[in-house]
Amino acid sequence: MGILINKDTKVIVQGISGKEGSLQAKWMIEFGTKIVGGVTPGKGGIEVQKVPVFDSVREAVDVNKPDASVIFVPPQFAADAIFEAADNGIALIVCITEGIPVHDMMRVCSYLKTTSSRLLGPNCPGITVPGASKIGIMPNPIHMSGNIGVVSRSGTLTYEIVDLLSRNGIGQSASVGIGGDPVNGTSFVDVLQLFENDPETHAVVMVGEIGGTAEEESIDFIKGMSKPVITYIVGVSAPPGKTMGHAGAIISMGVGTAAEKIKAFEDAGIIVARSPSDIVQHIKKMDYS
Amino acid sequence: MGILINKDTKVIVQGISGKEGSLQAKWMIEFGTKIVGGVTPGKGGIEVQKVPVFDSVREAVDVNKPDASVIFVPPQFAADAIFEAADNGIALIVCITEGIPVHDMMRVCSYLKTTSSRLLGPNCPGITVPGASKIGIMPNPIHMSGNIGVVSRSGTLTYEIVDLLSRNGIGQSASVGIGGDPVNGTSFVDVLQLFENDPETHAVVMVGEIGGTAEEESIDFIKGMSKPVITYIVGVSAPPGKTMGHAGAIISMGVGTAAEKIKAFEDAGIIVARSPSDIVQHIKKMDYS
Amino acid sequence: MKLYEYAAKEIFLKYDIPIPKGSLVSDVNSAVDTVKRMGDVVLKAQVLTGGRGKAGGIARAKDANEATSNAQRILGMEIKGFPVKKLLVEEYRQPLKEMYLGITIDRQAKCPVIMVSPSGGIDIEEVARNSPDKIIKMNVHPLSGLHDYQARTLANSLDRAKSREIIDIIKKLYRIFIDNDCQLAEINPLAETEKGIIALDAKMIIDDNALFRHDFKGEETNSLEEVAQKNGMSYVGLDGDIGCIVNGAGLAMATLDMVTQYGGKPANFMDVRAGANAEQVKAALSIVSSNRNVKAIIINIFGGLTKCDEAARGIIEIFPLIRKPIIVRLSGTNEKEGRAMLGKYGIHMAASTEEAAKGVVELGNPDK
Amino acid sequence: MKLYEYAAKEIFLKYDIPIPKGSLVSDVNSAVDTVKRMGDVVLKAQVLTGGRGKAGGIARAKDANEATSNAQRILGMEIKGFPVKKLLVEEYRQPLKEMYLGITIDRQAKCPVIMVSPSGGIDIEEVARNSPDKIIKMNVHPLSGLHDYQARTLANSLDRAKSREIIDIIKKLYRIFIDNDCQLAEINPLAETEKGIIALDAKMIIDDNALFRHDFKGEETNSLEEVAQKNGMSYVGLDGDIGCIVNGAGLAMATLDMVTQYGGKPANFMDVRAGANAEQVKAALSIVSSNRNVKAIIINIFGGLTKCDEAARGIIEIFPLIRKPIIVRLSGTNEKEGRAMLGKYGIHMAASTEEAAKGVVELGNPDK
Repeated sequence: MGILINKDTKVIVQGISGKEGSLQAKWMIEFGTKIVGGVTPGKGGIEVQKVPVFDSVREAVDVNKPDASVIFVPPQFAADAIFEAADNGIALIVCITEGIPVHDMMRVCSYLKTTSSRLLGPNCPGITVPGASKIGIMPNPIHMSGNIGVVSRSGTLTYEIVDLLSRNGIGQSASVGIGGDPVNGTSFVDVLQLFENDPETHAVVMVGEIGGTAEEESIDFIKGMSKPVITYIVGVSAPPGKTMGHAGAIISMGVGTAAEKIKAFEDAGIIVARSPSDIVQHIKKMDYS
Repeated sequence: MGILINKDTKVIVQGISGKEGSLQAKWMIEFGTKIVGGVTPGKGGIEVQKVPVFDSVREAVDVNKPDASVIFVPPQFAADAIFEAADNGIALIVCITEGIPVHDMMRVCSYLKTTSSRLLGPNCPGITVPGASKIGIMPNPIHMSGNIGVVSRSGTLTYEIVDLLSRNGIGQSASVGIGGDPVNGTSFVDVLQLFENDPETHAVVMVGEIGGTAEEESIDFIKGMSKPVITYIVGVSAPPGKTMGHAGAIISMGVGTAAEKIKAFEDAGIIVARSPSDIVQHIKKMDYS
Repeated sequence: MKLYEYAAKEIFLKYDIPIPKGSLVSDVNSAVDTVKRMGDVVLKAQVLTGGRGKAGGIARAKDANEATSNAQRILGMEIKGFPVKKLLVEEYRQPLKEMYLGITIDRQAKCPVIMVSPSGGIDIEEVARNSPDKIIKMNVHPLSGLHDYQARTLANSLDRAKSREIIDIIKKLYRIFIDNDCQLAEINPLAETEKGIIALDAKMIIDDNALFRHDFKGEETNSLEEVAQKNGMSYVGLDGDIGCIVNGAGLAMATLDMVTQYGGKPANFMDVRAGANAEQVKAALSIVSSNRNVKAIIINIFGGLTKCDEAARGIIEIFPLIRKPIIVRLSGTNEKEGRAMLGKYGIHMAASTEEAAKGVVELGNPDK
Repeated sequence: MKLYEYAAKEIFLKYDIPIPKGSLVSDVNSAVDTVKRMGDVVLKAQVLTGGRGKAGGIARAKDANEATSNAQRILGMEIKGFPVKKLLVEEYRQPLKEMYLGITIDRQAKCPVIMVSPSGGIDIEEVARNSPDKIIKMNVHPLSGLHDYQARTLANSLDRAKSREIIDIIKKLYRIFIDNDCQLAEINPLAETEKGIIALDAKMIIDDNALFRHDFKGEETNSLEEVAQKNGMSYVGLDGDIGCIVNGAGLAMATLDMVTQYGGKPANFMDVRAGANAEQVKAALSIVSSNRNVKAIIINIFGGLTKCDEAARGIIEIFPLIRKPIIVRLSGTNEKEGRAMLGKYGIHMAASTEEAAKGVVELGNPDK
């Protein structure tokens, strides 16, 4: 059931003693996630949200053998937190932190190839498998168990779409935010591959943005998939050459505009929805929910 | 027949226009090695030993699709030559160069893990498979085809032993010098593994030195091998704590003395010869030639 | 953060990349004095946009007369909306050949990529479009760094005879790229002159996320973009009349798209980021409404870390001062509380992004 | 190349690692002057060997009298064969706690390894032997470098209360290790004092193979080791009477082992390296024979790149000057030519390493 995580996945929170880390730990626990500990250097020995806090990932691993870690540490220290998690054998690292320098992320991604860890993010809302576990910051109430896989580069737009699906009675097998940064760990193709292999997933909603070529790179893979994929691309009204907040939304050399992405998908015969409600219509039409 | 290379292995020589590169290319060609080209930046277009010289490995690869490269460039440039070979997909890189900074080699070895290239050396005499191919600098006349695998950290001592074997009618399946530097590419265990899997090899002679723990690390592997291994360790008369020319021969913290290595082998039930002629006696006794 | 040419060249100087002698001036008299001292020079408008050459922002001056007229002209210019406040006065160096050298980030390969072309100069983008084979690209391993053979191969593809000088410049530019957390470090043209290879122009863009570990000083312009940034939000001005305030860049873009679909024209992009509090929502409303073109404002919050009641509090506090119609959509964390608060003040509300988008377009065009 | 403590501390200073104030002197008067100026000090013999503390090479001096007697004593000492020519005079800093911090190369893991122990000081090797759990080791990825969390973890294991200061020192020592191509960079003791954490001692060994890219100046001693190194060969003096000249370190060790097996005692290890020419063989013979203890010399050449006739030519040219019995074994490239040349001069020859080893022992003990 679901991808990457399940109800037994043991999770530690790096940066648990911070305001956001602590609050999100609470919400994850309320969702049903098995938070087994937290890490904040210098705070080892205290408890936050009734779970023990350690000085280092090594100590948390020794005590709790976690499967995953979710990172809320400030951007200056986030790359190091990822290194620490990877060096200690954490299989799934979900990095929520926004604003990590892109040079740090290039080094991190290159380094992770030499380890067995998978990174989701950074600058991402994480992953939710309804009814099982949530590692990240998606609002608890919006999810509903079902058979649609959702993968997105955005944060709140993902909530919007997941919420809309649930309100329309369309449940999700998993919702995954890969993050909006220019250089990140897990790609659309990686997640599509997981959904393709997941028997619980019957169809996939993929939400893209202008900038980069992450969407285009997935086209060949989608064409080979046995499951239908409905795409939705935002940024149609963005003027070329303007930076749109997300570092990931820089348009350069005429590549990566919404129009070009949409054309590339449609040329490949992939469904492109025009709005969130249009996504719902497509799913209802196909009866894949 | 043999390991790592065979008569069809296509080889380029990095640093072919230098004095040593040129002379050794000649000797390799005389041995029967398929030298298909050479690389010396700035000398592209000329011929050396009747093979074409290129400015870069990329050009040599485009023209000749070599399987291996042998490196004779000076130590300041050797690490870069290895990077260039690896980045261009050369499967076997044999680095003869002596005197490469150890920090360079740490970086090189770490980098090579992210590629599919194997490095033999540096500071090594290379590999010879009698009757097939030679990549390196072992003297041509000393080899004789047969069923003994030879692996050694030394240069001239390897020649001495191979020569002695041949003079005694004991042929070799392959002779491999892994090099005497503290940080190098291919280990004793790597070569032992290859010999174990090679049907032409009936027994192995392993020649070690004081310094480091390369010999000790092979003990567990040797105990699991189906083929007999005869070891020989030099440096018995070396005083502790003295540097013996080879950076690889530094004794530190009372680890790696010849006495300790010999004891470790003998405790594990592995044959330790006391001299080159003793190696010959052991092989004759076992009748594994 | 984009650096001015003169600022980038100061860094080049520190790394010993050859550049023309030059002097930064901000008035005509200083420009003339410099020309008297240096002789044959080029006056270059210092603006944070490309295409200044084609716009007439670069001129040669051989004597005081030419310096006076050209400096006067250029210092009065506005290039793509950027007024020219400073001139870089540089000794004129005749380029025998114009090449291109640039380093940026290959997002797909997740590493720096070095690009060179023997055909540099102002038409490099055209070269990239029409003769892509004339652009040579080389990816650099983020941990291992630039390998010498890569610099050599790139240099040889530009000019074998000058490869030593070019290798040196490539290595130094790569160091600049790494040391300064660049998104872009570019020399165009990289020129061959009689006295050697030289960087005639210099462009650097620094990763804003990495500014905390550097010491670059941006010029204050007090633009709405900057005010937003100081408040931890991101704002981009557009040329429509619908003000937009959204939490999250993706949802913001989706909102703008829907406003456009319903026939409206967004006046801006604004992402108040996750976790925005009442103060930030207030600041966002103040920034967006200060654009005189704005006729109506859409506020679209999907509460996650951002709490809807917090957002509502911010709206209520500043609402009386705005004097422009506002429509608000609140969803997610503390949605009910937030909606109840706004309800008391009679603020327009929408149940979904689409309804809000449709609503704001109607509010902005009351006559239709 | 080993650096003297004072040279290593100069580097520490450049990297801002806290060290005691100090001054280098080479005579008693300067030592006394320094004590007058600085007050309570420690006089430390500057020698390139360990164990000087136990040998009495370190002494405290609180006044001119103590300075005079101690400086006089230490400057006259010889520690493990190294005469003391210089003293480092340092302000005395009372250590409240002595810790250990060292960085070296883990040959098996092929990476730098940082080692720390809360129990530092002169008995660290004993600690390593008897309480290995008191030594914490951390491997560093050669391409990624030291991660912050690693420095933090190591520092916490030494002293949580002082971890900020220690993290800083660990990071700086790692930079020193990398920037200077160190085989070893060590602080023992790393001391806690009332005024903070401080490096009381400093040890650095530089990789000889990397000296080409650094600017370290070794002191000239004109030892046989150095003369050999300048000729591209490596020589290590031993305390026997059989001079040994071999090409290749492995074969050289094997030759020494066999000389020992036949009852001889090698006077030296000498590797003339691959590709040695006549001049180098001449130089090697001159170096080895200049040791007065040498009674007989074995020359063992297995020609690969080294040509036997080249070696023979070198031997013939210097042979008349040596006046000590020599036995030569030539094998490999141009073996016949070489043997024929030597044959004309009546030089002893052997067919194998073992025969040569046996022969040289007999030549060195003619009376037996």
